[in-house]
Amino acid sequence: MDLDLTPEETAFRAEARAWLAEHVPATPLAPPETARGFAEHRAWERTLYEGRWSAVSWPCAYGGRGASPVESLVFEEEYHAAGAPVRISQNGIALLAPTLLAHGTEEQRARILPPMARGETVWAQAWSEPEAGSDLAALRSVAVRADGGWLLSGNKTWSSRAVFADRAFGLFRSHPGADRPHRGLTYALFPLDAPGVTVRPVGRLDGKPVFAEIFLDEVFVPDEDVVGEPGQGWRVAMSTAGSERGTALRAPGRFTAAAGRLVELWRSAADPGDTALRDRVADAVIRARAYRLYAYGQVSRPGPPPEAEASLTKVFWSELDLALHETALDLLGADGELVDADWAQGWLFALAGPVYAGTNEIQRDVIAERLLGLPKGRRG
Amino acid sequence: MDLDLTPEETAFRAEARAWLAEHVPATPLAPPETARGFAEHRAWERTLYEGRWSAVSWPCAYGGRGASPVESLVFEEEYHAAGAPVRISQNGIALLAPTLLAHGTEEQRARILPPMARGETVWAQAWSEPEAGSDLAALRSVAVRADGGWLLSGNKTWSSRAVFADRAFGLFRSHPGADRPHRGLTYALFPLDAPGVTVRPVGRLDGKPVFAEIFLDEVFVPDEDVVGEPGQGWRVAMSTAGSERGTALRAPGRFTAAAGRLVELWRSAADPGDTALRDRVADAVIRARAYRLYAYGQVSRPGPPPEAEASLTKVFWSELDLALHETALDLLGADGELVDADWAQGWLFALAGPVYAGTNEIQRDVIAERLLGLPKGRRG
Amino acid sequence: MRFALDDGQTAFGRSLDGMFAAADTPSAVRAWARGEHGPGRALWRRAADAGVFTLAAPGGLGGVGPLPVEVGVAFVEFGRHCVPGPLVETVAVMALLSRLAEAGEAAPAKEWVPKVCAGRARVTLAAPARAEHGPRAGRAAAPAGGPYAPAADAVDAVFVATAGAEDAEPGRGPVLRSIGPARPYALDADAADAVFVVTSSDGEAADGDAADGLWLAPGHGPVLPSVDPARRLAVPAAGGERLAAGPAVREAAAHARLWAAYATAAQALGVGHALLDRTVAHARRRVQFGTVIGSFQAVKHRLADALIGLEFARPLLYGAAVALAAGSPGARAEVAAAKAAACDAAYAAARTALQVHGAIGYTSAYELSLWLGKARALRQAWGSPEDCRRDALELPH
Amino acid sequence: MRFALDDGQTAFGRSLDGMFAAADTPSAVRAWARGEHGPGRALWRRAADAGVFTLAAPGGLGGVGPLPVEVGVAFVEFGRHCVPGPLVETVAVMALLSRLAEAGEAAPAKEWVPKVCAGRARVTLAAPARAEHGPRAGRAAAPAGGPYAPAADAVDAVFVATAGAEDAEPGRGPVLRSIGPARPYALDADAADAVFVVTSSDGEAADGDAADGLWLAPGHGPVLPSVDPARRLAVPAAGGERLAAGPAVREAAAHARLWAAYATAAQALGVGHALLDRTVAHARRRVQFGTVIGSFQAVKHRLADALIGLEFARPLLYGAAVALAAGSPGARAEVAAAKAAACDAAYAAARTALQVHGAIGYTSAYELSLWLGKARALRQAWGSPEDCRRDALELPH
Repeated sequence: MDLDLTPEETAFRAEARAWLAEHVPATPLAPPETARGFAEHRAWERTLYEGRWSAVSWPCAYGGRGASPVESLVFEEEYHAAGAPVRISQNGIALLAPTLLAHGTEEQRARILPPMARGETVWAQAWSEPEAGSDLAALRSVAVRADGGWLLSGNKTWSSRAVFADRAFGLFRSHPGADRPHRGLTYALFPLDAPGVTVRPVGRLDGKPVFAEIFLDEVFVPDEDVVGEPGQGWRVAMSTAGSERGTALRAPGRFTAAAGRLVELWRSAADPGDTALRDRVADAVIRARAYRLYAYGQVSRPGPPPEAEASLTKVFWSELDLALHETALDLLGADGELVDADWAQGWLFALAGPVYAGTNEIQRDVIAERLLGLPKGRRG
Repeated sequence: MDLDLTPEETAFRAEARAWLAEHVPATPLAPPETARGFAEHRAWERTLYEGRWSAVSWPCAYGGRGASPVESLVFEEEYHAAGAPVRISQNGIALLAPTLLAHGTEEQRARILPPMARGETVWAQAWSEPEAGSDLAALRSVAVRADGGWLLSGNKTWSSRAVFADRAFGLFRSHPGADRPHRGLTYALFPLDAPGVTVRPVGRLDGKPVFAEIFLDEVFVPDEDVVGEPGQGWRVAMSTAGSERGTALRAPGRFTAAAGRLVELWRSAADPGDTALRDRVADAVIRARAYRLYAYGQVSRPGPPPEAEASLTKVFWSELDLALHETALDLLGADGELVDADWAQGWLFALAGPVYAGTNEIQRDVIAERLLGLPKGRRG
Repeated sequence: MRFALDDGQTAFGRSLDGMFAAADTPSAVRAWARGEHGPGRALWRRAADAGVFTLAAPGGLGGVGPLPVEVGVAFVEFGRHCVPGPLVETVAVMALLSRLAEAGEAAPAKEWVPKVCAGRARVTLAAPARAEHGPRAGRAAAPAGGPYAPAADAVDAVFVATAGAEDAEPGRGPVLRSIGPARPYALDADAADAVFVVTSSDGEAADGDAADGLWLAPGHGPVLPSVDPARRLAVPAAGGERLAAGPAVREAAAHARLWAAYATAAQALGVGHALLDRTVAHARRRVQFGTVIGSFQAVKHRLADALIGLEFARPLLYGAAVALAAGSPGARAEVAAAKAAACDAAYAAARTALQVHGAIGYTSAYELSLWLGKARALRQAWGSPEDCRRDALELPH
Repeated sequence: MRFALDDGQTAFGRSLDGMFAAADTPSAVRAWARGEHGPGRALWRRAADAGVFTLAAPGGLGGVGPLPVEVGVAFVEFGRHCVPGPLVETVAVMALLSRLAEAGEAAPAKEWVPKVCAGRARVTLAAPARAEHGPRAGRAAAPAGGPYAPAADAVDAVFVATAGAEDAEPGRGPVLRSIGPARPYALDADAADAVFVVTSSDGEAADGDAADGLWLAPGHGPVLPSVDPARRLAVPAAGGERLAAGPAVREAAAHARLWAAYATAAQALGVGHALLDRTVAHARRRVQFGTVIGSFQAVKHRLADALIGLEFARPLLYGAAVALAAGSPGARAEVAAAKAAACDAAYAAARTALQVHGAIGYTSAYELSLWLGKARALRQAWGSPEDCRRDALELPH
């Protein structure tokens, strides 16, 4: 039992830290919810790529550096500690790429991954629909067989970053006669500027167009842009869902860095004679540390972690994220309500955590049933 | 909108306070879970009766003083503020007596209430059974028709104070063919020393015989000791269940007094330079005050409060009681684990709050369904 | 004892409820958030016509109050219908000016209170946190260097009030990343006819009386958006006309703060109920996994907890009203308890509302958003949760 | 990096698990609670035979350690099987004596450590809270008036160790209603062959070095029952043989406290898992309202939360082990984080266990009770939740 990095890993950390120190923009980029800000973030993705830091865990052939799981965690620690910009390529890199690596063809990987790594193609997810939020099996958008491909129609929503992104990946009902509702779905990739696609921005609580609604009207997708077998999209997507809930999307480094900033805020803003908020600050620090060590434990075991473990992780990080930011707002006092300030923006982001990627209610059902062996009840 | 007492109520408070100041034993009585302590507490009930304080809300004819609801709350405030002994007659006075006043015959009231007020007859409840805890409709104990009465058989459990009490009240299945499981029950009174009754003490977590199990083997109960109509026991009992969850059993005065002691403890025990526990102390104070004012609001309205309101109340006081005592134990540090100390004894008592009188899970279901109008789901 | 609303009070609440329900307050909020104050001013006028502001003002100054219960009833409805504007601050200004008048400084009250009662003037107020609230508050309220110094940054140290959005000085706003201590923003200064500002000597300066002043601010810094779209914050410009000075200002400011906290608690309670009602309605309608989500036990229990929080905050609110009406020395603790409980209950209701609604609740276009941010903002307005808890320790047992 | 137990460590845990599962520890606890130490001593002997104590002792003194990971593995099993006795205190004494030996005071270690390793001596330890933990702790650890004063009341101010239940002095116990500050009880002094006591100068006295002492207590006060039936507390008698004195004692005591907190965290984690496992089994079996209660969503979610708490406490525990093994200066913060998280998780599991079991869980005859009280008692043992959180603020980010 140890937490020692190998000489290679130590060198990797030093290299990442030095590169970030040199390249992270000194002044914050414009917010990625504006055209200008998105362009600045896209340029940052290109900068990352040029340093070969945009997708460290990928094979070198696709633009990665074949980093080990430990190195990937180390990179995220350094990235967040450096206060580097938000990753607009995250949905592609953390959700689509693992799916392609597991279920895609070599042709797809070679064609799709390198431009993703370079920030040339930014991907959005297109899972949810108005009547299918937590309940993905209720999807209604369809893929109808056409010559050499499929015609996608329907209405997707809560598509993060889709306002400025280039392409999207999602599930479509291709075999309506399938015996169970989550069978007969197809995992398809489509351009957001294709004929038949309409993207309508959806404002977050603060009005920023963080999401979009996507309307599809007979959008043609060639067979080469279907991932996995047609009709098997649910199984293909589930491998992505694990990534979405697990440490890949919400790396521990994100929370340890935020907890560090919270301690700084507490030391500078709090009344030293009034430690009423101290336990909450300490809880954030403790939980961030726990998440980090938990992830180190996961990567110390051979093979990927069991699927249901992602449910434990997801509940934990989403509640940590929210508690951490709520504590910061309470510390800020009257300044806490200024919506454009960093902590309030972080709080808005964190508020969605218990809802997306499967509500925490569903995750707790999964934990109870799959990890504790309690009888299956009604899902909620 | 006011909180003013009438001159009569003010005089009532002064009289209660003066009497308690004179009569409350200077040294604590022995614990009521011992034969000696039970006898001392019974003598205290007699002393209360002699001052006409043992059942203030009852009509004078039965030994009460016809106190108004406001006066009853005032008495409880004074009683708990004076640090007066635990009431071993509480189950009789708060649970059985309201039932008799609502559903009993005049003969029953005249025969049963005065000795209860004098502490001569101490009553225990006999609701639960090993397979029917929260789910009272699953009761299996039976009442079989006999000449001039009923023969009770079965097994009751979690009967508080039954080890030393004189009589008990409970529900028995008298009409096994009834169409629904909570129909066909009869509300019967029986002596705990009758032939066929075996009382087996059950130790609480600290081993004190706070409960008993009661085994009944053809115990004869004459018709005059059935409350309400035979077979209607569920309806009769439900009027008691409201009392058990509402303010009658857990008077606000109990919590305001405890919150006051908690503040004293905090001021004397806590590190003034470390206010980490202060918010929890303040929360106890705030919630005790809220409960008190809520009760004043209830008695300001004509008629009894709606049945489902008792569910709100029960969840609130049971969680307040536990949080208050947990805070005290945390303040006490290493002394907090000494089980015979007052705060630890209070904590043990409070631990049961979220479970008895209908688990808080059931109460929340009731709140959601009856007060918020959400659809009925499975009970839990 | 009659610890319940009487028929007149209940009817007053119902009539406000009906009036605002018919008035499309959400559209007014959206306009207000864009700096278009017309629809919000129309609501303001209707509230004035309904007599809301006269309830906070004493008889001698054109009011019929102060009547804290009725003010509470009105603010619950303001919260329920997310009525925009510096309503809390208006009540606080009335409390401040009438208390000053009682202390012999009657001129400002005579000028402003009748206009406010009649809906002819909209006012707001900036004030520092209470000095006794430890170094954190003390740091914010550090003496501004003798008589009120004319630098926007120094407004930290005072209560302030200024006039008209037109006077905004864009360069003088606070730094967004500035740290914690209650920099006294004025709410909706751009919509107010007068921005009152109180400066405080922080109880330290020997010659500090001069620093306790009430001012009419000559303008304000840039408007800063809040998590609540209906709240628009700005730091008042320093200087302006000094309306009063000395210990009477300090005492009146404390009184104003008490009323502000009380009105905020009432508003939060209304916000919480609006969130709960909308969420219950959604839970009865929305189907997932083939079932109405309101039949899931996890959903039911969260909603039940939200109701419990609100139902037990309500008596604390009216307990505070009774203490305010009596001028009881315990009023500060009672108001603090009410504010802590109501704001906690409202924020818990907001979190539950978001969780039960799922993603739709997270969007600005959906009406729920108008209450969500307000529940967060009111937590810190006029007394943080921690400050309230400290004061509540003095509650009678 | 390999942040996981290796095969040997896993097998060691399994073997202890199997050994205690077969040993009817609940009966031993019930006997222990009555002051009948025979079955508990038999368990103790088996733990010693399995090598548990040698893991905490350095090689030069007959041990094979200190090996914090293995000690943690063992204490998780002690907690899971509610093994009675001053196990944590034994590890702390080993840490104390071996650190003293490193500082040149080797005699006590040479006398006691081999005996403890071999299971031939049972020891316990009384120690005051850390002096830097503010006035509350400071009050408890006030100087006893120069060199250790021979009054039982003064034991407040020291770490202590005494011998044999036979020497109990019934009149000298603490007052049950005494207030808060960590009066340093010795756990299971009546079952120990030696009760070590450390006295502290509280870092204040100029001539205070003499007050930093390690003593072998000559007896102890009456045994006080704990909420955990397996824990028997007594205040050691003052005086006795002084084994060591001076700053080395202070430094060694701090080291001992660290190990005690670490072992307590491990024990709490095991307690939490035992509570969860039993509760899950109950929820799968118990029928109410015609349904297995484990299918109710409210029950499932509470159990899921209990699991989350325990699963994320575990890595903190082993993170602390790694820091202890490295002698890292951050070990104090890591141990504090582990203790806070493990004790919170265990207590939350206890509350859930009670709620899911209902009344049966509330009875002393039911085995669950043996773990419930322990979860409560361990929260405060060797570092309160608040003290741990204060220390945890120093964690690396």
